[in-house]
Amino acid sequence: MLTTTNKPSDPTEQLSGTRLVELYQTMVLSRYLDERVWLLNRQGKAAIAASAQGHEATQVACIEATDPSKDHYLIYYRQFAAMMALGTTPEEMLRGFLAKEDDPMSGARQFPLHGAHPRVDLFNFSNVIATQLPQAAGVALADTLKGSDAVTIVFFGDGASSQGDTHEAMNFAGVHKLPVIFFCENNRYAISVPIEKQMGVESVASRAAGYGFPGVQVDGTDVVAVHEATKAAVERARAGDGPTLIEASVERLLPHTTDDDHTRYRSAEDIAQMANRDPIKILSELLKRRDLLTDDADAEIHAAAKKRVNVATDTVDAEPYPSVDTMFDHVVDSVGGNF
Amino acid sequence: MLTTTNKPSDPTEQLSGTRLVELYQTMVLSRYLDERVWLLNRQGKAAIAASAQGHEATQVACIEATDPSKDHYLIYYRQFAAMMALGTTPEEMLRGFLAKEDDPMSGARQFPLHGAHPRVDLFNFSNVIATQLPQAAGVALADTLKGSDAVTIVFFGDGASSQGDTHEAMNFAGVHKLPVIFFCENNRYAISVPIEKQMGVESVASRAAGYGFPGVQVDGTDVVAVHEATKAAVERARAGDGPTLIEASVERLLPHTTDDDHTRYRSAEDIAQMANRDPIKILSELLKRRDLLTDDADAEIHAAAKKRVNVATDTVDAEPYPSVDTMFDHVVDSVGGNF
Amino acid sequence: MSEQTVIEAVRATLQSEMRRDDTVIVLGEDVGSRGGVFLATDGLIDEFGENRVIDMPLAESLICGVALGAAVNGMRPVAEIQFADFVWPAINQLVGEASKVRYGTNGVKTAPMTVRIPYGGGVRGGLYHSQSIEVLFSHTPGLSVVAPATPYDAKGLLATAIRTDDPVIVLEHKRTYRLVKGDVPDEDYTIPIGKAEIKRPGTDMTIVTYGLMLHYSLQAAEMAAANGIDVEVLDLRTLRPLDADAIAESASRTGKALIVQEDTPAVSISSEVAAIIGERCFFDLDGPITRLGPPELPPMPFSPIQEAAFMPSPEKILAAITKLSEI
Amino acid sequence: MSEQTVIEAVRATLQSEMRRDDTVIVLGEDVGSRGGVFLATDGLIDEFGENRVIDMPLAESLICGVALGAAVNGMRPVAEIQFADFVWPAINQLVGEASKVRYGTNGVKTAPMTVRIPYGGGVRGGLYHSQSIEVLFSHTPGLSVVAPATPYDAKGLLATAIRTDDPVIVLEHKRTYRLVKGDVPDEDYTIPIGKAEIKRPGTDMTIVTYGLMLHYSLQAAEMAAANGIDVEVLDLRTLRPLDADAIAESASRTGKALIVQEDTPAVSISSEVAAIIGERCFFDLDGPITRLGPPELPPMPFSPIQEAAFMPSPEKILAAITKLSEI
Ligand SMILES: Cc1ncc(C[n+]2csc(CCOP(=O)(O)OP(=O)(O)O)c2C)c(N)n1
Ligand SMILES: Cc1ncc(C[n+]2csc(CCOP(=O)(O)OP(=O)(O)O)c2C)c(N)n1
Ligand SMILES: [Mg+2]
Ligand SMILES: [Mg+2]
Repeated sequence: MLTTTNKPSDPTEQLSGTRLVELYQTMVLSRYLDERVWLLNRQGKAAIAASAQGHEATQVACIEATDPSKDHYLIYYRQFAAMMALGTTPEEMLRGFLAKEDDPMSGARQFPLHGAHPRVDLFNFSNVIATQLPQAAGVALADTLKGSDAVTIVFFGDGASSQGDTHEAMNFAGVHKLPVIFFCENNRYAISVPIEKQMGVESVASRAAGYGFPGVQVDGTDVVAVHEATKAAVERARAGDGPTLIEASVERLLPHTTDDDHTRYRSAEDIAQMANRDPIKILSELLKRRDLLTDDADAEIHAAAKKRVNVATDTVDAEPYPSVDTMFDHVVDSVGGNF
Repeated sequence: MLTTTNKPSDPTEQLSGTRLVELYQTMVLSRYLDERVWLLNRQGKAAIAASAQGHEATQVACIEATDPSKDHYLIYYRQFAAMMALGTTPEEMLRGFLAKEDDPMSGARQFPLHGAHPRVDLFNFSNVIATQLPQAAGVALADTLKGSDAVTIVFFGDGASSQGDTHEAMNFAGVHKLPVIFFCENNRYAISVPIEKQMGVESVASRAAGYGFPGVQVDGTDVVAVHEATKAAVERARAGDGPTLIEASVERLLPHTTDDDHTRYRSAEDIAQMANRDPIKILSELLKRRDLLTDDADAEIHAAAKKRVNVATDTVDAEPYPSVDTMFDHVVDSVGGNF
Repeated sequence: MSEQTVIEAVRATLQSEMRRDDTVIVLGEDVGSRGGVFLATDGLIDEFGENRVIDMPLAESLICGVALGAAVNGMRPVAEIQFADFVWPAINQLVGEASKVRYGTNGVKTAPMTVRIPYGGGVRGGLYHSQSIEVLFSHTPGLSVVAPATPYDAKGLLATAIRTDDPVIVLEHKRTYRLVKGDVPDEDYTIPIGKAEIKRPGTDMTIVTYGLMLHYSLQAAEMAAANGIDVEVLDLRTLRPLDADAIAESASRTGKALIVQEDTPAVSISSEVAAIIGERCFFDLDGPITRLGPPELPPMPFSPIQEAAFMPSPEKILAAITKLSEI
Repeated sequence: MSEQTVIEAVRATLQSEMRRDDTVIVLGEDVGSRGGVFLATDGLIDEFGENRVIDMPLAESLICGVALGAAVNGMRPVAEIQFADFVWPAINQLVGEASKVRYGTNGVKTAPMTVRIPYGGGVRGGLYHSQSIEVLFSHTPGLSVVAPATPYDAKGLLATAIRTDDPVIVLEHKRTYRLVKGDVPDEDYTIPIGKAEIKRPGTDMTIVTYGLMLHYSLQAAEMAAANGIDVEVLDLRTLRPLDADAIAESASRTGKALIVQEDTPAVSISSEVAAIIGERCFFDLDGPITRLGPPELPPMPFSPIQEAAFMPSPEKILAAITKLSEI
């Protein structure tokens, strides 16, 4: 049975062939589970879903260059594959989408992928775009005060780059050379708003120069390139040399969320061209060119992933919803007073 | 009697020698009035004052390159000399500081230099740093919709460059190539916070590249250089080519406001070095080198300015404060309802 | 006259106001070809073009700051905040700036801007797509706040907001968008800011409410009628300025007041309504001034079970009516 | 025990808390060598260094967002907002984010952060250095809000705030900083959040108030005593959660309630206090629930004459006491 890959290679190493195949497995599993979640939405079981389809290579490769035993991850709603790469089980993921009692992130209080992870320091307090960037700077600041060499990785989209919080966080991180990686997944759309209406320049990474640290653009469908770029940024941060802004160009293969219909605002050509940028197809071809994967092995990986997702769906579908009374817990930890 | 210079030369022209002397007169008058206001504060008559001392060349030269008959000016509290250059009389300025009934900007509801100007489209809604930048983008957007070729000039400090609003406004102006000039008066301090703690790079102007328009650094003690830079930006904006970010390096010769004591946070050397960057001294020397000004004429300009300020002080000192009942006017323009 | 949903009334009003006045522009996230996430601006870009229907970068402070700047320079911008929960970055431009433009310039400048904000819960929105954000706006001098609950009121109040020379916040309960239908006249009309409306006359007690809770209250009132309790339902419609006269008149007349709101009660609209009644109706009341709202929790859990437990419902309102009627 | 001003008590408490706990850090604009514009942090950078006393860039959202991030990673940040009027850019990080960290993570993460905010008027601050900003924070589940009015309370409540594992907003009335003096014990103590205090016992009516208005109310109560009216003055001290029991007990006992506040009345703390009394004391009251506040204007004109006309004063409070006593 396929398991998720919560045992990254030494992040300072190059990716081995075996490891590349493992990452591929994670991507495939993430993809199947992601598809399943959309299906569950269409069945009326999941209220909403955002998808990482098209972003998988970026996310899996980025996580691979970090150290989950100490690093911090501030995600937003689209880091489905990153969460898988960090060892979240399919059951755990599904509990979030189906609002089940044992949802590990928030106990079904929040949207899927919101809350805090039970095992790694991954969290996502809100749906509000870009609030996580100043928070990430604060997390990183605390590490410098504690003398920890942990790195903080904060994810955001091209749309988020327009928020004031993004600027404020990068500026501050630049002043104090904080150990933080600003990781932008640029899929050229913020819901329907295309990048040309979002910003007057070609690249988010170009902004880094205005803050005094490197900005790197990378092809987000290229696992090796994303891993390299992140590895360099992690080393820089751990060495005390400060932040890096990484911009991975990816495609959002699906509409913004299950509530969206991207044919309203994307042309047929724009939608069609994305097929060539599917990171799973690209990595599969690469592995086969390098003789790391046979067609049979690939088919097996797909079959195993599908099975794994089926098992998880059946399990979680049968699980209970939270009871009403837990709703009152954890507002503030206070004795006295009618909080 | 010296009057303020509300009759700029053709902004597309180079500055003539005569005009340079006129600008010098405005700067000197601004300086004397500014000093007087501080004195009035020490006498308990003016509740608070921020000073443009050290910023005069920048402000006067910037205004000179614009067209007050149609352009828009969004200022903050430090554009004392700019207001003088735009034809605000010493009496009008003093009414703001002394909270007199006829304060033209706000009728004594707001701090000095806040409110809206009675004759040119200059305004400053609040003390809140950087809010004026998105507003300026909106003003400029309206002009493009109206088909006007007016230019919007928005002033801000180095401290203001850290606010999210600054980023959001520049980004938007870049997307739509709005006719706006972002004019930063960089005096290296935000109250006590030095530029090194404000940003991780040397120059605010370097940020413009990240928004897709030119960023220009200019010596803010150099009237000719500031005029040139602004003129180019105005022409660019009027031609529909979009924004410019101008950063003028200046000294804040006095503490942040009358409530501040800069010896708490500036070294004696830092304070001492500013004497060489006094724009009035610099322009006076330039004019004399170019034989545009004699020592005698200079002395006369100073004497006239002093006299003008004395007259204005006496006049305004005798004027009435607003009555209580006007306090209720102009909350909202509504019939019915207990607004 | 035609039957419309709330969202249809909003869209039709935006369209007619844009036809009526060239200076009306619409700006917000996804308001262009997407037509807004609730389709409030669907089709507007086709009719009015990109200049007047502006897809903004993802930055709410910018959206409201640009609206303000454009408003003081001759436009009548209608900004859309995609969800109420995302208005916080814009508070500085709205509460800090826009509210004080007229006052702070001693009447020289005005900001004829409208900000439409879909708010409220019951839509499986969890903590960040369910918030009620009326308190701060309703507290702030210089702002007007309307909260229409029916298609008729949505049209009349949005038209008024757009034509008003000062900033108006229009709170649209997102659950009403498709749920609530009603007749809307074809002809042009406006509804004055600051006027509540009795949506159901009654003699035994007054329910004061607004938004989605109007509809739940009307349902509860029908159920109560079956039990012989005749409940008057007053729809506030405007949250700033509150129609204190209408509130006091109704509460004094019926002698009992129940205030129903979806927002958490502490320091809220229901507090102010209670304070108005406590000050003005003291000698006419036959029972304590009662409030019904959700528990003091961050609004509101994603779990459907907990969401339902959080929200006031017709049944909970009926229970409160019954209890108050027994005093 | 020593006599201190409010600002001295604040400074001494920051110092002792930083000595007590290495994870306490201070961050804000000008908090370093400038010592803060009110000198609340004067000298701290000399004792604790730049790492723990951080001069921040001019960006309030950043200040609060960084405080939040540091708080969830082991620190106990104390952020300073220079003036309340400048807190609006940070609302998103405070009301939107910090308030819901514990709830939204189902108790996994907590944010032990304190935000100190000098607020209020009577200092010739005009529209933008005089604002009262308590309403939104006091409305928000997940936040605690304290508003000490004396040096004793300033020390005890600030210490509690810093040691609390959730976000606490500390509202310091800037007019009290140097105006109000009082005895402060040298030894360590805390004051629980959520507890009001009777600052003057009385029998004829209850004034409920907080902040600067506590002192004006106490003065007015003395004047009223000279006229034979014995006024109880209840200092709320905490604005969220309000001490509803203490409010109800006092109002029920005296039978009359006057709520005095500096903030504009509509949808405010005084509304909630009135609502609590209207709900819980209905059968014990002998007169309408009365509120005294400034007019509904943007707070508050720079003109000294108009500022004085805007602010409640001991004389205006006395007039309200007299009027209510005659009912
Ligand atoms: C402050 C804020 N404004 C608006 C929204 C609504 N919204 C949710 S996702 C989104 C687009 C985000 O685009 P981007 O940052 O590019 O991320 P992507 O979804 O493309 O990964 C918007 C506008 C929000 N969540 N927060
Ligand atoms: C949003 C906001 N935060 C804080 C302040 C308090 N404050 C007033 S002026 C100032 C420094 C501004 O520095 P800068 O932008 O460099 O302008 P300068 O005064 O140097 O011209 C600060 C922090 C404010 N007015 N607004
Ligand atoms: Mg995107
Ligand atoms: Mg400066």
